[in-house]
Amino acid sequence: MKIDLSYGSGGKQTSSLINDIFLKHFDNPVLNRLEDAAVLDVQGRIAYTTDSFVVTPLFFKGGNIGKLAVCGTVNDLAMMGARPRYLTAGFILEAGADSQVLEQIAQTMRETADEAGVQIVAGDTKVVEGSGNIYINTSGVGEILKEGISIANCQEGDCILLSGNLGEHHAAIMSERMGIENNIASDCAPLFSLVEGLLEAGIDVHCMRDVTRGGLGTVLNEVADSSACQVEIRETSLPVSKEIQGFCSILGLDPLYMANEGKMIAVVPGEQAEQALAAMQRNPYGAYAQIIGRIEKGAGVRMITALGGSRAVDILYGEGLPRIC
Amino acid sequence: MKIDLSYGSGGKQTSSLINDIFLKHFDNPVLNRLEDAAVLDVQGRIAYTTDSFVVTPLFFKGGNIGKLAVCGTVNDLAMMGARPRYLTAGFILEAGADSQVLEQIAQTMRETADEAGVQIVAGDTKVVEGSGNIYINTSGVGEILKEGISIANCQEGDCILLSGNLGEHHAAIMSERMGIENNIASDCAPLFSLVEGLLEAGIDVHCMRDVTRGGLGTVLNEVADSSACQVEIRETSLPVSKEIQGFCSILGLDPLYMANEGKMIAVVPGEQAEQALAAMQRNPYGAYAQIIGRIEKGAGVRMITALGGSRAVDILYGEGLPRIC
Amino acid sequence: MCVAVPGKVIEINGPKAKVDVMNNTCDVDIRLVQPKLGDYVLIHAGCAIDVLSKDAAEEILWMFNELEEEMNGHPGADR
Amino acid sequence: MCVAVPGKVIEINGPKAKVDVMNNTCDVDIRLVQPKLGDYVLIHAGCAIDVLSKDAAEEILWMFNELEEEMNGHPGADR
Amino acid sequence: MVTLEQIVKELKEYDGEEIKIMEVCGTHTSSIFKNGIRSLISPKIKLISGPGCPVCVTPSVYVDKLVELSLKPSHCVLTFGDMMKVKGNQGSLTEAVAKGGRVRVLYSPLDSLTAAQEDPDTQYVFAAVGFETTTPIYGLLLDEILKKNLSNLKLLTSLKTITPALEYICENEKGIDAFIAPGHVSVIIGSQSYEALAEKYGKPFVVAGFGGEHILAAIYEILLQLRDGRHQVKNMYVSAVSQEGNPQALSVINQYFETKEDFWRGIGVIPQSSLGLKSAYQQFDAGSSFIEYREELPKGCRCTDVILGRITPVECPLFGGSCTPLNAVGPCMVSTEGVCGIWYKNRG
Amino acid sequence: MVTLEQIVKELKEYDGEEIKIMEVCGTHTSSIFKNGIRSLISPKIKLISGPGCPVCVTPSVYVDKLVELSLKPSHCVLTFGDMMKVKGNQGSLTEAVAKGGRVRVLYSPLDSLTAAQEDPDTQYVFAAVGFETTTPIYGLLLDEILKKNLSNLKLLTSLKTITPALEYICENEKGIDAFIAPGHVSVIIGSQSYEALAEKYGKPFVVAGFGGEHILAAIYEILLQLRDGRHQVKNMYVSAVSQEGNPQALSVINQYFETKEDFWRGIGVIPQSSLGLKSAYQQFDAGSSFIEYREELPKGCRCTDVILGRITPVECPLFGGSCTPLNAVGPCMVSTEGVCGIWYKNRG
Ligand code: SF4
Ligand code: SF4
Ligand SMILES: [Mg+2]
Ligand SMILES: [Mg+2]
Ligand SMILES: [Mg+2]
Ligand SMILES: [Mg+2]
Ligand SMILES: [Mg+2]
Ligand SMILES: [Mg+2]
Ligand SMILES: [Mg+2]
Ligand SMILES: [Mg+2]
Ligand SMILES: [Mg+2]
Ligand SMILES: [Mg+2]
Repeated sequence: MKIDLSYGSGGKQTSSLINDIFLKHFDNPVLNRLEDAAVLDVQGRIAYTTDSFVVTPLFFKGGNIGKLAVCGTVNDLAMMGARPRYLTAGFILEAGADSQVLEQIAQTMRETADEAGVQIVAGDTKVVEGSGNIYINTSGVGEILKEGISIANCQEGDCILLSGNLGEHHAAIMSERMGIENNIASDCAPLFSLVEGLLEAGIDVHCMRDVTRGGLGTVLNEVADSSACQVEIRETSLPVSKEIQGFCSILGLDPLYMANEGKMIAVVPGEQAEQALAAMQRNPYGAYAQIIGRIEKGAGVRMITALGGSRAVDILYGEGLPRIC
Repeated sequence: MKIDLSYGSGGKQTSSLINDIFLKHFDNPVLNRLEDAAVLDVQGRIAYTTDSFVVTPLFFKGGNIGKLAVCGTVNDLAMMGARPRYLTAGFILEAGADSQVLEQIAQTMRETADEAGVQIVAGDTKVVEGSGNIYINTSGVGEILKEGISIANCQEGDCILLSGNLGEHHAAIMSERMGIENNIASDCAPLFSLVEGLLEAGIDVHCMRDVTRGGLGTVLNEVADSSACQVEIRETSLPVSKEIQGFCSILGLDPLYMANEGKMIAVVPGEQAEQALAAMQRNPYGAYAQIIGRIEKGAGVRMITALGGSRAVDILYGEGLPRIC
Repeated sequence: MCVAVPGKVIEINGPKAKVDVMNNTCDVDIRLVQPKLGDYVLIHAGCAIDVLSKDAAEEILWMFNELEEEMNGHPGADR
Repeated sequence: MCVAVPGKVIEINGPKAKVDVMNNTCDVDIRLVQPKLGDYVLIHAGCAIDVLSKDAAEEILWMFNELEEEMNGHPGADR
Repeated sequence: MVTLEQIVKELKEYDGEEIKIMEVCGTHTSSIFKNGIRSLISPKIKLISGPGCPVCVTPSVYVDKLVELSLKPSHCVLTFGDMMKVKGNQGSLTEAVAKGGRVRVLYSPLDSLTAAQEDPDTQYVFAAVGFETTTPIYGLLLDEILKKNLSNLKLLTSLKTITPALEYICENEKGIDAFIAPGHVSVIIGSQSYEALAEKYGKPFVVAGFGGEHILAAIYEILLQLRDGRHQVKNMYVSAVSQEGNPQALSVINQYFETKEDFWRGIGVIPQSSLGLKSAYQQFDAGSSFIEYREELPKGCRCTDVILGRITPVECPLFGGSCTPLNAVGPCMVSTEGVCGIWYKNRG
Repeated sequence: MVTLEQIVKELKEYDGEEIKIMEVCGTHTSSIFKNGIRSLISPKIKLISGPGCPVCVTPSVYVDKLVELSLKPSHCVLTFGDMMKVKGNQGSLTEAVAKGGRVRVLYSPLDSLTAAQEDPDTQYVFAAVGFETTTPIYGLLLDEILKKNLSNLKLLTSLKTITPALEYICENEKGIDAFIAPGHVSVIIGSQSYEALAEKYGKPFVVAGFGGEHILAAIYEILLQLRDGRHQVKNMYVSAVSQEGNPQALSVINQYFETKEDFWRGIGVIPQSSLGLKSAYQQFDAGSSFIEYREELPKGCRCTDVILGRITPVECPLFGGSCTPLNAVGPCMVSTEGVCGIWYKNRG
């Protein structure tokens, strides 16, 4: 069934959508009450964040927009050293969106939420004019396990770990759009277990960040700016699969600026780097983790190239589109 | 300046948008850190909710989408007996949205947040294809002041209070769209002070709900369903201004099903009804409050008409559009 | 069958008039009627379709009077 | 000036071929070249513009050999 | 002078023979519902609803044509809000928008002039439905289209006239004792339009306004006429309705339109019951005369019986089960004024 | 056999006269940057970037025409991704989309066939930019348009040829000692295309591949030629480039296109430097020949000097101040391959 504007009116159709799709799949005692707000218990200080998800196509190898919407927000919570607990989900549906597609997305959200250990406790649905797109906003609340983790907290001598291969989400999406066949699946995944592994291994994590829009190049520049340091990385340490390399060479893309949805960097004291690496690699989501560089005095991001040269790494300008030149 | 797709890439343009508009206006120490998530203190149990806002036109008499986005969410928190504390804001911008318009909206959000006593502590911006629309999702966290307030908690003999005149938001929006001139302004307002007034007056509030999309008719049906009771209201007690009556008669609309953005119902023990009414009427947002009906045994919503007849009040079907017949 | 509402003519501009409906002003086409300033017209879909000859209260009084007559066996002339 | 990438022809269907670039398969127009199955072609904007005669490693070896010759004062024939 | 209280008391206590009164106009149906009139009168006075909701009697193939036009490249359908939800065989206009169709809701047909002038690359089609109240406005619109020489604005007409429908009902449905005649249609056509029917079929026709008092007064008037064995046309909406109607409006109708037979959803063909553009103005018609109407009620739907007053909606086996406003089977369940829809919302 | 280490060592330690080498091709410029080549060689070897970024040399009025077409009702512009950001006088295509323009990014010109066949009501225009590498592909596209008899797919051409531009530089800029000739253009036109230039102007032309090793080897080759006083065409991209080029591709070009003078953004008119559709195929042209080119660099922008290798971007007073990739003043700051853009990203 195609969802039309009447489903956003707040009346009978809206509540049928809520019952038949969202309550059916998200199903938990807090949400089921359908109060104006969820009433919840939390322990200690909280982490709180939001993201909206607007990916096209809605389904891709390795996931769909619903999986992204859950992972994106629980990952932002995890990066602050928090255990994700509760999510809200706001759906903006363009008229023409398919209710079966929406139901599949909701089902995936539930599965991903279960894996990530969170409950979807409040939601909202609006219908707007348009051509059938589905947009999802999630917000999340988590309980802080370790205080002081911050993008501004990186120190000279720290090592930078990257949890795995670059570019998979972006490449999976672009493959669908451009009709290139491969086995590249989005890396989309909830990363709290990686964080928990680092904390349980006793690592004094200084900073974590998931490597999403803008790619590694952009995130490292944020680190350099916020912590007033220079980030130095080695091209030869950057994990990129052959398949992604091939994909990038076809479309003229650079893995440094491609979006990931299940990758993070962790900045840890130099002396704990190997131990942190081992902790990451024990987790399936960190199997290809690498130590990719260090924090130095200075500013900006520099890369030691495979040929031994040195160059600046800037942030992303504009979009990552296929190029002829 | 028109915002184009490159502003959603996560790179340089995205961060210029964040700096020049959102950080400038929302400006607070938590948000300014630009971490993956805000880290916050909260006391006791929390209320947690979300809503998305998609109104057209973006600006209307009495407010704009930004004011709505703050009020809508703080009101949902207040309805659970919570003091609103923190908000997140997720912006989905269609390419073509104007950056000055966005800045005005952000400024209004800040002013409204200040009035409502909340901070905007996390945000997100995406740009999608389209025709310049702006959509905003907010989520909110508040601290519960009174436990047990619930849509399922209404009891026989309770009285239903409505905080003021019906239909103003819907009429303000439709006036813009249909080119009808009047002085009707949206009632959009943060309602926590009304709630605080009731609680401070010692009212044992059983249920509160803001009367938004779907209108009073829909909300009262939700009360009847959730609390397994009959709601009986009197047509003559319903506060509707002359101007709204005129407006509705032109377009064939019914104030019972029109959206409000600064109105709430409170269901209170019958013996406290007058005291609750006085508390509401002391607040400027409750000046026209009325006791509109009672909770009875039974099911559904019934209205005693001005002529003394009786009829069912159903929920809204479809949208409130101008009719010829 | 056809939603229509009375409003007071507050301005006339050729084939158009501004009409007030309880403080709502609409632009109304008056080519089907000849209202004067201050007249009440019946508006349907943006168009005045009639100039009203009585107000609502008067009409109800008149109605009840008629019914009184008929009740007493004096049906009026209107048929 | 013109992004191009080598790929191996794994299927030929008239004017089109399926070409593998490190496990990425694209449909490529081959009307400008005559590749055989297994050939490596150079792909630019969805089109094969050349059949490659050497692989990258071979080419680098050849290059360094040429330079060795020239360094020693024996420039090759190519001009 | 009688008082409202007296009238209500008499209507409530009525215990004579069962009386069936048909209100023809959907706005009357709606007012009866909103004022809770049925709860104020004796169960022996049955109020039944006639075919006076233009949306309910609009054939589904007409909706299909609108849907088709909305989906055509560079086309845009303009309509009143209540047409948005009416189901055709390919869904409603609301659903067409979800499929990419272009549809805009306007308050007045005259607003379409601005739309057409602002975007000359789009072919606009106004969904011209309605009774005699609305038809003269389409005439005024045509005046302007001609004056401004616009070629990108046309009408798809499904315009009904009420007296042929009343005649059809009087001829075919013998159980109806009296009619509440429509209020605003009568402003245009005049109360004299019902004289012949009242005479021929011997039934009271009371023209009424739309307040709760007006409706109670009209019912009471009918009671008095029936008591006295009268069958008069009685105009009780004297503020607006005259005997002869609005002559200017009638002449605008006559200038552009001519009567033809028409298909009423749920009823079938009624001779002379419709107004179509005269052949001189065919260039402004978006294909109305090419629509092939056919009997089309969904299986099990008893809208015909409902519209003709033979049964009340609750007697339809589908009512409230497979047929609800959210998932309407028949046209009477769709509109705000559709009889089944109004009864559904007033159930419980 | 020399090793990479030896080459790097010699290039780093070079301390002879200052040498200026122009790499013509933007993909070379980009590879030099990505591999950090400048950090690996002596500061006495200056690498300067020529006019080989098709996006940088595309005149702003051409972009204006694309923007105009994208905003026309029922029109859609198809383009490679890198054209999206190039600023015209009315903004870029990305900005046109924000104003309601229809633009789609494709990987291959041949993908436009599917688009045009699926939506015959839309007039598609492919933004046909590029050098000789890309031009034959437009020829293949025209083959298909003719075969499928499509009338809703046209080209707006701004197709450059490289040798006239090289000739222009050799004639006007005396300070350049040698050229790294483009790799993929040479696949089509063959290494022999540079013979006449090498001979006439007495400069080495080295055709190179795109790996870091290829570029280092090409620089080293140039050093050796200059040491020996030679000025040869040396093909070091032998896996792909032959002396005569791709004859099939050249014949496709000749079938549909003919040379004409052209305007290069930042340079001006260069005779015989462009390929336009032959008059027999004008029906497939979306108006390329009606674009009125004119000198158009923004005030203060020194792109001409940058493209012709007279200055490096940092010598432009606007560089990094009012001119950054986020707010490009001149065309060289726009593209991923634009010289100023590449230098900006490698600043710091
Ligand atoms: S209830 Fe539904 S099916 Fe039955 S008559 Fe009414 S509209 Fe038709
Ligand atoms: S820095 Fe900007 S203004 Fe200066 S030459 Fe380069 S593009 Fe032109
Ligand atoms: Mg609410
Ligand atoms: Mg976030
Ligand atoms: Mg995020
Ligand atoms: Mg909501
Ligand atoms: Mg993040
Ligand atoms: Mg909410
Ligand atoms: Mg809400
Ligand atoms: Mg974000
Ligand atoms: Mg009159
Ligand atoms: Mg070759």
